[in-house]
Amino acid sequence: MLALIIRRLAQSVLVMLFVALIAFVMFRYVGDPIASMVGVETRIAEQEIMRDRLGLNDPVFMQFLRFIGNAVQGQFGISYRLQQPVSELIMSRLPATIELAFASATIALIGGVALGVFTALRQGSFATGAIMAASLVGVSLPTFLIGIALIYIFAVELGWLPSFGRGQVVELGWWRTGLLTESGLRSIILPAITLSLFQLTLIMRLVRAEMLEVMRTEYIRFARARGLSDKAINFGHALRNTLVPVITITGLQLGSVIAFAIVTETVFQWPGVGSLFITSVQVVDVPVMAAYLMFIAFVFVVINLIVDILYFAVDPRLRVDGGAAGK
Amino acid sequence: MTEPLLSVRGLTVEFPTRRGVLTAVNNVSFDIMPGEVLGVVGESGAGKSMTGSAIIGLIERPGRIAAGEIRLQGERIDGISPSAMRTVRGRRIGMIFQDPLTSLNPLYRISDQIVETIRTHLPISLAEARRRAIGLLDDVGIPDAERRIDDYPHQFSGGMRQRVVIALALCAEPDLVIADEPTTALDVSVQAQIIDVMKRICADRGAAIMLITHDMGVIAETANRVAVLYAGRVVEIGPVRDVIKDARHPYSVGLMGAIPKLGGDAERLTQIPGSMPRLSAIPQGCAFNPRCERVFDRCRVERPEPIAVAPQREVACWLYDEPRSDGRAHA
Amino acid sequence: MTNDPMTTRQIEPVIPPRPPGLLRQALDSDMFYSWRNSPVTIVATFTAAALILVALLAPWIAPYNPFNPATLNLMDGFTPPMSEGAFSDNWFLMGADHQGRDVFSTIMYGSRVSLFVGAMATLFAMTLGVGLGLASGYNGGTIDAVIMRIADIQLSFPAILIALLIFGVARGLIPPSQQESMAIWVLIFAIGLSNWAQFARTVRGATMVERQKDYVAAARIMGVHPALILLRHILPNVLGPVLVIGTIGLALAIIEEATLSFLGVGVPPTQPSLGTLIRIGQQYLFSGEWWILFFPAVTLVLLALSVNLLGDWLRDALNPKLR
Amino acid sequence: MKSNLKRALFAILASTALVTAASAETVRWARVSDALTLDPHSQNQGITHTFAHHIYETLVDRDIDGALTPRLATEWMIKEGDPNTWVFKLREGVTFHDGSAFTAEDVVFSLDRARSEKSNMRQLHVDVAEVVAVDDYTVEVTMKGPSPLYPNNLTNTFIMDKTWSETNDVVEVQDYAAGADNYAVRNANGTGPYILRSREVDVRSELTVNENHWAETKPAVTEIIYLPISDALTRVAALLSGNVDIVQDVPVQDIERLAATPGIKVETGPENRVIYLGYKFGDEPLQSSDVTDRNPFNDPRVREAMELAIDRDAIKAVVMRGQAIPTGVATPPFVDGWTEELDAYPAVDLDRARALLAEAGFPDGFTVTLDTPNNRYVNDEAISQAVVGMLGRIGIRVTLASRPIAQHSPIILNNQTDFYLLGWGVPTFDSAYIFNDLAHTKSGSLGAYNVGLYTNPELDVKIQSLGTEVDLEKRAATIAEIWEVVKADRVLLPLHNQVLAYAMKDRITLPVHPENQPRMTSVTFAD
Repeated sequence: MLALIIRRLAQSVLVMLFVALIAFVMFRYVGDPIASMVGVETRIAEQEIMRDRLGLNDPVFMQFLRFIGNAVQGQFGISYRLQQPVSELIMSRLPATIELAFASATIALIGGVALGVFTALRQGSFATGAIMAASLVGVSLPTFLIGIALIYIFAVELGWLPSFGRGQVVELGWWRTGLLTESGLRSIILPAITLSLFQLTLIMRLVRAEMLEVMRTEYIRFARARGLSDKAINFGHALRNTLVPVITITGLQLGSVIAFAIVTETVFQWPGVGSLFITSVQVVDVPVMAAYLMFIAFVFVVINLIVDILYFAVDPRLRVDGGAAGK
Repeated sequence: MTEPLLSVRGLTVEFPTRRGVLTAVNNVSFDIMPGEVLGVVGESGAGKSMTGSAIIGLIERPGRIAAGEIRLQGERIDGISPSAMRTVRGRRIGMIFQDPLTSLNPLYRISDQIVETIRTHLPISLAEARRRAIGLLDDVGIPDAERRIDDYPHQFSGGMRQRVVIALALCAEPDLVIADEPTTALDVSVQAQIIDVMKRICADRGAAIMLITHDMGVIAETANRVAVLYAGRVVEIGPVRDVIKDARHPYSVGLMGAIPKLGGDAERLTQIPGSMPRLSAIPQGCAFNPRCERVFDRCRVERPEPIAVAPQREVACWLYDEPRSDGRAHA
Repeated sequence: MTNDPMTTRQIEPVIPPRPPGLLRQALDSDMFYSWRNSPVTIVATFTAAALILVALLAPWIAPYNPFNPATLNLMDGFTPPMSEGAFSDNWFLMGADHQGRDVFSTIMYGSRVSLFVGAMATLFAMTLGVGLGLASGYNGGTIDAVIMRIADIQLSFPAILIALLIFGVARGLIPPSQQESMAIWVLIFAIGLSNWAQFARTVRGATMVERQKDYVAAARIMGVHPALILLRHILPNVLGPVLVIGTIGLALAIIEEATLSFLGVGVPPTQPSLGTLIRIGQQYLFSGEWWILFFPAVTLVLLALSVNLLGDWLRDALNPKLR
Repeated sequence: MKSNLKRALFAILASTALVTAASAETVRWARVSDALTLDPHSQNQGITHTFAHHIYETLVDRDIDGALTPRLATEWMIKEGDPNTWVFKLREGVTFHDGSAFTAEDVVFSLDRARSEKSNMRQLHVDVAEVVAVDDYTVEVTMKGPSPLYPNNLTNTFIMDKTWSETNDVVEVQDYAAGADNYAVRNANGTGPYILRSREVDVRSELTVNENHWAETKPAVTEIIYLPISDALTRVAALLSGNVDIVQDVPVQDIERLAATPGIKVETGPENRVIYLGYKFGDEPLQSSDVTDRNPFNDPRVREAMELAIDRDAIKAVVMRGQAIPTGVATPPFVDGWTEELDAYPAVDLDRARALLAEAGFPDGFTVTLDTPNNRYVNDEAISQAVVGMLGRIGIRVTLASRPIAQHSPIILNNQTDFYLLGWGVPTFDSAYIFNDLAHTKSGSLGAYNVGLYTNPELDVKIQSLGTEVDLEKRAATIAEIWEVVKADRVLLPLHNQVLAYAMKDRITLPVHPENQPRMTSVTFAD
């Protein structure tokens, strides 16, 4: 297990280096950093001095090393637009995105597993057909349309829920949470649902497929042949085995949820890193873009690692012989 | 004469497909006496496994029992409610599947799986169930059962796993065990052991066995009676010794010829030319007629029904149809 | 696999297959059967076909050319559906938008752009993915490791993010005067590049399986060029899954394009895609001109849904086990 | 930690209180974007200034009609005997939010800071030679030459506390290149009517009323919650669903719906801003055109044809839903020098336009790209789209390049466009401001927004004379002359003056500010 984790860590470092390279190339070559920093009136000679000061005249490799060195320390420079350290900006926006991501991941997971199990068990029923059809509609609906529709119905026409933002937030140390106030909780409902729908559909279809697969296995037949109750078979044996692959995908989905939040955050004016990113793309605020890229890569690497460890916890086959018994 | 433990009459299992209805099991009848071992033999697709599944009520959709009845100790168990069926499965009929590698849930400890099954059927405490489970594992020949009971399936070898499967099938003390190719997936070296274990442990508990296999050798050594299935029909049924010695149905004859004899030369095994027809293309008349060496006109037109040829022996073949007044078999 | 002693010698099947015509064969196939038996799929097929046809033929069948200034009258702006423009004799089935363009016609042209971008991007992703997948699966070793690692990274980033990044980078690299004419190609490149990994993975897996087979080994020993082996023997075997991924990928690409256009980084508003039309239309959601948003949105969802349904059906039909 | 929990609990209580009975003095104010920075000299941008006006104050202010009014300066005059020097008398008894007193030192410091190298306000103070404190409450600004209108340039130049700036090391405007974080970007210490309580960039800023403010009448609004909401739909939805009280940037198409909604009203009024099209002058061929041997825009007949093709009234009626004031001159009526004659524009005449194009040698028209912002002015992209259609009718085939203002700006500033849409506000309410930036040959700090690189040396001389002309009558005559040339030459192709709309809850009244810099101090409540 330790060996595997070490191998995984090494892979993660490689991934991060690769992403860092992309981020660096973007940072260095998309537009002239100097031009983005100074007004049109800065004289050429002065620009050259700044170039030197920023190390832009050093060999590219040196610059890359420095970029990585800074990135490791969480330094991505100063946002061109907001004139603040990028790392601070991202940290201040992070809680909003993480809370949104977790809320929608929870909805997606609970709803997805429940509907997936239901449709797998009630094969061929009308309800299953309806849910499956609805799920395809869900996949075919762009997130922004769902968001607009929800705002229009629940905020404007019915006036039940807030249409934007996070409501009242409470500071717990550096973490600003919206989950402790009524307005905060009300505010998260619509964006969380919007963000979760796609993942919910995905998880549901995955759970259903896996569950049907598992239900066809010999050990489920054998369990039936032993007269175990439907409950024990469906929710014990079958579901547990279904969840092994589901955990992997869902874990990885959590990462996508954070990145997918870009669109939802834009529609709902949710003050997270996603909306920070989209604004930055629009104004080509490269330091923020680069940092966001690194951040997302980091999130994925961490989630991957956690998923691997979780896999160990759930699947005993992996624990002893390191996966040799796997398919 | 004692009442049969299991009585199957006219069992027919159908699969509707877009090219018409396929009949996987066609008008099959047989009995199993308490404590008896009935071998069911035939090629893949002959309907043996399907018969076993039908008895325990586990035919996968869209398949269904189209006709016939199944009685266990005189009471019908086909078409009863799912909850009633659950009290039959495991408790009164145990089942052993072919592949021990896939029969056990990989995520559950052996102890969990056995204890869960015991406690589903018998009102005993957890500790008692566990004790029973350890005893059972001991019985089926798992060394150091007390320690190994908490292992996961993947920690056992194939042979050991099949022992666990046998223990699982028998843990609620059923009267009948349906063993569907219990040794096919195993190493040749352990096949005999497993059959021995199964036979012994059933005998100890007085349980009857329905042993489904394509291996006539296993039947010869294990079963009291044998039913030969071909294309979903019973072509011959009778005591093992008699059938081996004196097979009547041309198919059985070929089949018996395929049993390797001590000192015999494998290459000189009798072979039946051709292969069993697909279910979608069963010929008219006797299903075996295209391959039969002794085929005659009637075989191509009319379907033979089982004909009693000796005490306890029936054969579905026109060769044994004593000429009747109208010269036609019952429809 | 069980090894029945009785089946070691094979003879010809009892009933010889009749030699049917090609159409007959197609109509008789399992695919067609499963298609005919799924009313939803039939409806989806016709919807998709109709939308695609309309998009292809837009310049000839659209009632108006919404991009021809000569026929355009700004004063017709916001004409409601099924009525005549205020300053012209033009009749608008689905109303007119804020520029006096016929919404029905802009949707036709918009679907054209959306489908073009979606199809080209998917084709690009498919070519790239299949190529890399074949290379990866056939060669193995370092090439395989590198390609698959990149695919892993790629897969862990949502397509929309990658597309945004590529778009952002392109914006920085292309001079302003070229940006608009390049926009659609940048979009295709961005969406395509964010979707190749699924193709690569699937093809790689299938290639590795095929590579082990005897006939491939034989061909290799005989010195057949690898490219020819890949093309002749391996490619046909991976076409099924590629087709499935491609179909679902097309739906994804169409939605992705719409999302990017909605976020304002898509095609220019004078050559609008469905996504651009929706972005424009949503500005009029509160003011009561619902048709400017509604019809393009419905068209987009219908298009994506029907293609998705087809993809779903295709997957089931090609791999019945997954039902 | 414990105190955090307590705070959390308190916040819960507070929020429920807010939900049940919104306090009468709090105003939730939504706008398209946030102030870019709190550093008052680092960005010369309207939204940033609007926000800063609540925290910081300027020497002079402008009332809603455009007249200069005292603020931190009580009076100002040209120094007797020295036409180059302005004297400002300062208000006494004013304190900064941190309690320190406001004196002439602070003014000297702030004006010097505002005209320093890194300041974005520099252009407004290029003529200043020296700023000196005569005594605690008198400041003299010596100009490089006579500058009769200099006080007009001071309405967005904010006064900072010298001591505070020194303590916090923000004497210099932020230097990006140094990578240093500047305290003033996120902290403020002004003399203004509101004190910054909390700020989350791009999300939410909270201001509370300054109890120690010098003004006699206290503002009705005691608490401001400023909420940037970039998406128009979401912004309007926020008002419709009651989540905000005032929405400043209301899309024209939503005015009707909002006005018809019970409990919501809309205030509209003209903005001191003209929307216009500009094109490249000079002989060099255009980058984006199929005419590769010359520049069609350089032909006055082409420019005239374009003006004749563009239907300003249709743009007003459909694109702007009536919320625009079409104009034939590139200046809003607020500005000195505007006249009704200048404002007149020709009727659409497509035949004449086509004839002119043919005469100029473009019978089949030509292609060109129009660069337009899509998030800066009211319906900017839709206006440009309409222009594309209208020019198409005379054969000028236009490709539209639509970008957010942040990407549009560099293209404009670097003269990388052939044809563009832009808006121009006139904070000084004086024509010279327009001429300096839009009509003067691009050189040095002049002609910064002369994107088309129009050049007319004769005109340049006249424009330059405006800066030092003390005889106001003569100056007015020169302005009129310049406008004649600018209009005749079609240096710019003006479309309309923008109309602003603020939507708010019924009981609130916030008048439209001509520079779109509304003050919450001017809010009144109906009850």
